[in-house]
Amino acid sequence: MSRHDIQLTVNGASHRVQVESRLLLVHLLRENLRLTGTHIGCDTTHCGACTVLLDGEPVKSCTVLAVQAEGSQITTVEGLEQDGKLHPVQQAFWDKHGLQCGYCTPGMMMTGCALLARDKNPSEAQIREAISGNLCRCTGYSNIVKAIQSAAEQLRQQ
Amino acid sequence: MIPSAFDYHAPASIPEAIALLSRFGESAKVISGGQSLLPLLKLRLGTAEHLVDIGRIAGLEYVREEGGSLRIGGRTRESVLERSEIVQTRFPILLDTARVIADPLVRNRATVGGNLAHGDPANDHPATMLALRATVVAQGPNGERTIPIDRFFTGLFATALAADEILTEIRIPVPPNRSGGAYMKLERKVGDYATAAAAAQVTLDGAGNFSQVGLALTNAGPVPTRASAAEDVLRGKRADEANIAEAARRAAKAASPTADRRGSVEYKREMARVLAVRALKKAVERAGGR
Amino acid sequence: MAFEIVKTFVVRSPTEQVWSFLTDPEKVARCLPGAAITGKIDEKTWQGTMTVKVGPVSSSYKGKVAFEKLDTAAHTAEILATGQDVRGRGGADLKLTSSLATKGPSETEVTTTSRVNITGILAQMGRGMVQDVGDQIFQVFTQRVRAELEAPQATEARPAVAPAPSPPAKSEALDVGALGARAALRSPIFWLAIALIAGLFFLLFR
Amino acid sequence: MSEPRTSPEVCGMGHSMKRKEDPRFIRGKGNYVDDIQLPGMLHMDIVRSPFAHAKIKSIDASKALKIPGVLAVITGETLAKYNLHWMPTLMSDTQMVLPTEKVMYQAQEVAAVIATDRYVAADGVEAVEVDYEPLPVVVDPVKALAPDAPVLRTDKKDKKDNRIFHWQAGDRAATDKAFAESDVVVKQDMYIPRIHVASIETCGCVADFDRVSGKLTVYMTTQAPHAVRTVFALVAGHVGLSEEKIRIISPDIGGGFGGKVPVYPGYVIAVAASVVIGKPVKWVEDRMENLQADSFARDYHIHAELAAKKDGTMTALRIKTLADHGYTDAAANPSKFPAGLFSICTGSYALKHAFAEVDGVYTNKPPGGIAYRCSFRVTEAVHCIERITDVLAQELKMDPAELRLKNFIPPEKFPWKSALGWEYDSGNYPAALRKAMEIVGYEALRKEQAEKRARGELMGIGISSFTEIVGAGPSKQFDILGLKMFDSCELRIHPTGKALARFGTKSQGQGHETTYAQIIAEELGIPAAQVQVEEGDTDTAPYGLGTYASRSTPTAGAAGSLAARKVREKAKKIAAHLLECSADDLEWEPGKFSVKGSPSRSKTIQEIALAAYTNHPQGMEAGLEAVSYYDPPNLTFPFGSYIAVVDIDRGTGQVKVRRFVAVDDCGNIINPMIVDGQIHGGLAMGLAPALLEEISYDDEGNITGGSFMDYLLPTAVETPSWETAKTVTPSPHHPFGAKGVGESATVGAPPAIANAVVDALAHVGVRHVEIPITPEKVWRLLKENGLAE
Repeated sequence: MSRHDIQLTVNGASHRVQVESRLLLVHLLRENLRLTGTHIGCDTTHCGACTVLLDGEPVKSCTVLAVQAEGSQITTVEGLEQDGKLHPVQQAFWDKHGLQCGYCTPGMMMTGCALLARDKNPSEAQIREAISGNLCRCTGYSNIVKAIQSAAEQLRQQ
Repeated sequence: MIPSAFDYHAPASIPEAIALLSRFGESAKVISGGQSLLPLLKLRLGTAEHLVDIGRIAGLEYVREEGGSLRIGGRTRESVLERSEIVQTRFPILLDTARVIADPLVRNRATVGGNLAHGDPANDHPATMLALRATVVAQGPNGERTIPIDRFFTGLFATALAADEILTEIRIPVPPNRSGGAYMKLERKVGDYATAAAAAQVTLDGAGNFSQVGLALTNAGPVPTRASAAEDVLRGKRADEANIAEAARRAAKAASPTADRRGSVEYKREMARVLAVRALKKAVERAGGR
Repeated sequence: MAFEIVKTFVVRSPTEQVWSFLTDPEKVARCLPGAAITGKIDEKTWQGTMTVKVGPVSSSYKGKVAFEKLDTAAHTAEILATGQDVRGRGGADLKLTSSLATKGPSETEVTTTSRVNITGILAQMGRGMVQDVGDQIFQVFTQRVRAELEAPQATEARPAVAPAPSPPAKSEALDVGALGARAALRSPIFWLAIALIAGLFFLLFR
Repeated sequence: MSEPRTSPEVCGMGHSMKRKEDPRFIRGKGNYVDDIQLPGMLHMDIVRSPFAHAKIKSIDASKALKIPGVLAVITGETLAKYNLHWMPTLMSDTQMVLPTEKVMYQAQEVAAVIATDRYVAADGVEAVEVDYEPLPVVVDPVKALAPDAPVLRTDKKDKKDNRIFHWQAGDRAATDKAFAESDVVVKQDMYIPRIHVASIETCGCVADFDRVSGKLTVYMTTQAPHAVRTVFALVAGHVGLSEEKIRIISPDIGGGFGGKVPVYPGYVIAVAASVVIGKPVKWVEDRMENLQADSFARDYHIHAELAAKKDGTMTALRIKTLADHGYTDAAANPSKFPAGLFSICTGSYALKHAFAEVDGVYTNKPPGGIAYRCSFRVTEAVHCIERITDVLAQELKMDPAELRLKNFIPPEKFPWKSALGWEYDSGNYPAALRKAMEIVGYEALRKEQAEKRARGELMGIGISSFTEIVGAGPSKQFDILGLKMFDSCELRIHPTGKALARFGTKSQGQGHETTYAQIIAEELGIPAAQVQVEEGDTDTAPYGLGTYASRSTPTAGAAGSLAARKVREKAKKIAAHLLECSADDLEWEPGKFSVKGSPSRSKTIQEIALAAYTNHPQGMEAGLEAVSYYDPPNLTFPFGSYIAVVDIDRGTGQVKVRRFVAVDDCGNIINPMIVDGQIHGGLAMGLAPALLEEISYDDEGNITGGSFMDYLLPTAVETPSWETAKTVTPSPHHPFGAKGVGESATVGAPPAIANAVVDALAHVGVRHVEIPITPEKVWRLLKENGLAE
């Protein structure tokens, strides 16, 4: 079936790739571009382990076709750290023990980043609602919520 | 999970899209947000030789008031609807609905038009649009036509849209003063389809009676339908507990849910009643009634 | 998952005419899109395929129908049918009894009772709507049967809600001669049952 | 809690040290199995049965093989040539790798497609045509034992029924006598449903066989890499896979919870494929395969009876259980414990008499009987005793807290010999419960409940005072396939005083790289930051039985401290040599030896380490390292008291967990931050089966709940903000008094929630509700009792 030449910008770097129509964005990122920080956890758009920012909005990259991302800006977990400085959300997940096995963590952090980009002072309820499309099996969510609250505080001070 | 192979087309305009749909006929499928379609293809429950992506067509995402109605572009994402100021301030029922569709990440892709055009009785917008008496605008080879929401859903996963038509807009009449609406959904957890849900949109007259009523249920049968019997009970009557209770009873009686892991038929029908009461009460409250 | 479906519909047409219609596989095939009989295994067993396509969802079944009882005088029949999804995703079996009753000189009541067992992904993801799907497909079927029997010239008319037919694969290979009256009655019922099952494919999720 | 003995720089036990593994995870630089890409790597995908029980009449791969990129289709017949189509289970039963005659459960592996890429492999799976002849399905374990039930294991020549085992513990006669003499007897049936760990990372592997060297390297999602290596050597020895040529690497694991203990057919097929084809083969299951075919947990049908005196003194416990194991007994239990440690069911109470029996049964379901973040059937036991205790309280019209306090094993009675034969090491149960009651404000809540009831609102308060049994285990009782359940540490101190510590366990998120380093830091005074911890590579790590059943700290953690103490002994001799004094004149404080009476004369561990390589005493071997294989003298018995507060929606039956207070006692704590994290996660995995999760089957053996659409993992919205606290009762026999904590909360939480829901409805006579407590179950109770809105 048809193949497409697409251009997209991932973590600031422009890529031209030829893809099969059916190639999923998550596989383009993981296999073609070797950005393996974006994980796959459910295949049915439930778990959010594959969450990336597509033009700034968090989406489940297992339910987006690579060709649909033509011309778009994508940010993955590998793109959060800037000039050797951790993003406040990364730092907060570390400080507050917001991760255990680390598998849902990249998706969870991407969702957290998008939330804080929109609202630097979310309530606990708003945080819980915002991450309700990301499943975590290890942490019971409490420390993830604390981490996002702590990152929000950091961002407010900046 | 990997979909079977297909061809992908990204038309830049509606006419181009319609031309593709006409050309491929049944072997083509419109993809909007893809949040229902892609999982289907990945599970290989569904197949499509051609996907026609309307995501590249400019000007299909908007929420604005025009000519006495709220106009929602067919490709408007749920997250955009959720954040629209008009919706937040004047269409609480739409806000209620958008907030309980799937999860926040899915809502960044899923579209209002897709939610309707999929024809899934478990989707949340059909009931809301029925309660709001919306009109669906479709474009096809013969130009544009409008379809009243009551004639839009023709069967289980079937709508009045022809294979070569695209849902381009949803029009909702702007409610008069002393109007209010609400959507109440019971779900097992975030992201689930409704065990039962009720959408209510009401307008009260000076005497505190119902002058207009819209009531519809989600996942209460094979086709999204309005609870006409319940509406009839309320129209012109006092907005009080007794009338609301009676209307909810009629709505539940008319429902024909099916049993699944969400619950038995008995439970779902009863939940339809409970949620109809709650949605109506909330709608009345928002309309400024007691 | 197992379930029973009892269906009754009335055709404004004499019983013998309905009987002979329902025992004419070619006409019956017209009433269920995508249906085809592909061969005869023995005197009482036939093979067939069925493709149902609705919206983005499509499924193909290969099936087998074994005739158990047929009482031409009483217009009653009992048959066993099994179908397996060609992509190995599941299967189904059906025990079906059916009967015709004369309601008037030109009115016949068709009653069918199906006990269906479903296995595989359909049963897993049924979302409980099998009854709804059954009703819809049954509607299409009865509409078409009526269209054929009550207004012969309307034969080619297709109801609006009809699942779009995929080309009736191999229907030219339908061996009418080899089928004969006995095979015939169970054909519509068999296809109906398989269509019910295939219809379950509607039951999608995000 | 006692203050840390070491400085924040050293960061020994008691410090909330930030995790050493996190820098890679927060950067997306973790290395999970699916991240591994080897040159020439092929992809495997599996054809699975849609039928729960069916004869395989034919498998036609011709269409699949015509697809460009599909290289091979492996069937049971292929494997039979190498006698690899069956493999042993951990319980010494047998399990199909790929079937040659019939399938025994829905989603069972039928064939495997090997292709150049995962998309092509998926196309290949769809193109393989299998002809099945369905057979009668046995789903209900009760019916499975009926005389007329079809015998499922037709592969076992002499098998005449579907019973796997009968196990019992305790004195039946004495227990029956105690029941006869009691004032009150309560009885309750309860079902602990089949559930799935559903770690967010599914299972998978990359098998890489090098034809030249004959070496097999398998990167796989396993919690027990060493045991797996031995199993592979035993299973495939006859085809030339010799243990020294097998290397199992367990990279970063995206959650285990017990689901990554078994050896699944997929792993074995991938290995076989790589050996036959001579190229690396990757297999990663998708979520539906994971939920539908991997080992389940629980599935216990329990009948419990509890006897007591009028005053509430419990006198005897009697339990009969039917255990549904699926088509083969692939439970991950110690060999001598077919029902795991279910005999902990006497719980926290001073019961003099008890008798428990379990019958294991075959059905047409996936095999398993693994833990779901719990130590071998402890959750089932705890739910049973904590639920029936509340039933008794209701019968006696006693407050459930009062009843528990009355029957707790008194703190001074430890070590306590339980009626079913365990020796509880230590405990202070009243302290934990009183602390929980104080934090939650028990009296005030009871008052609020009374007021709300008067207003027609429903709230409930539920208590669970659990005792766990973890840290398997003493070699005299505990082995898996004969391998004794010790665990190990190999510790090296480098010349510059830094350390490398390797362990036989494997972290799946528990934070071993941090906590083990803190243990070494505590013992030697070497900063935890300078202790490199390694696990999971069988070519480098010492042999161990792996991480599950909360055994890492009790076993490998102990080995770590003992290895460090061996190092310290040698260091003492070197210090004496450096300080020119007798070793007996030296005293140790964290980080250095000094001469008694003249503290200025001292040598730090770093100075000693350097000397060990540059200036060691004549006659002494150079270097500074030690190995310890720790065989625990007993298990450890963590405990705690949990209190859940729930509100019930009278219209919908929805249960909202308003508050959840967890007071845990896991003995001495290595890292308080990590312990809290473990408890938070455990609580969420306790709430899940209590309210949401269940895998069930219809009469035809179709799985329901086989995807995340119907297998309901709680999100942050369904999960409350956890309130945690501790009491500390050290284990007397563990080197540093720790007990293990990873699973306490999963074990303790479900009965607290179930008890809270029943408590909310107790005033109308409701005595029990089965988990998962769905809105409809609650609504039916509301309706039956005239409480529905």
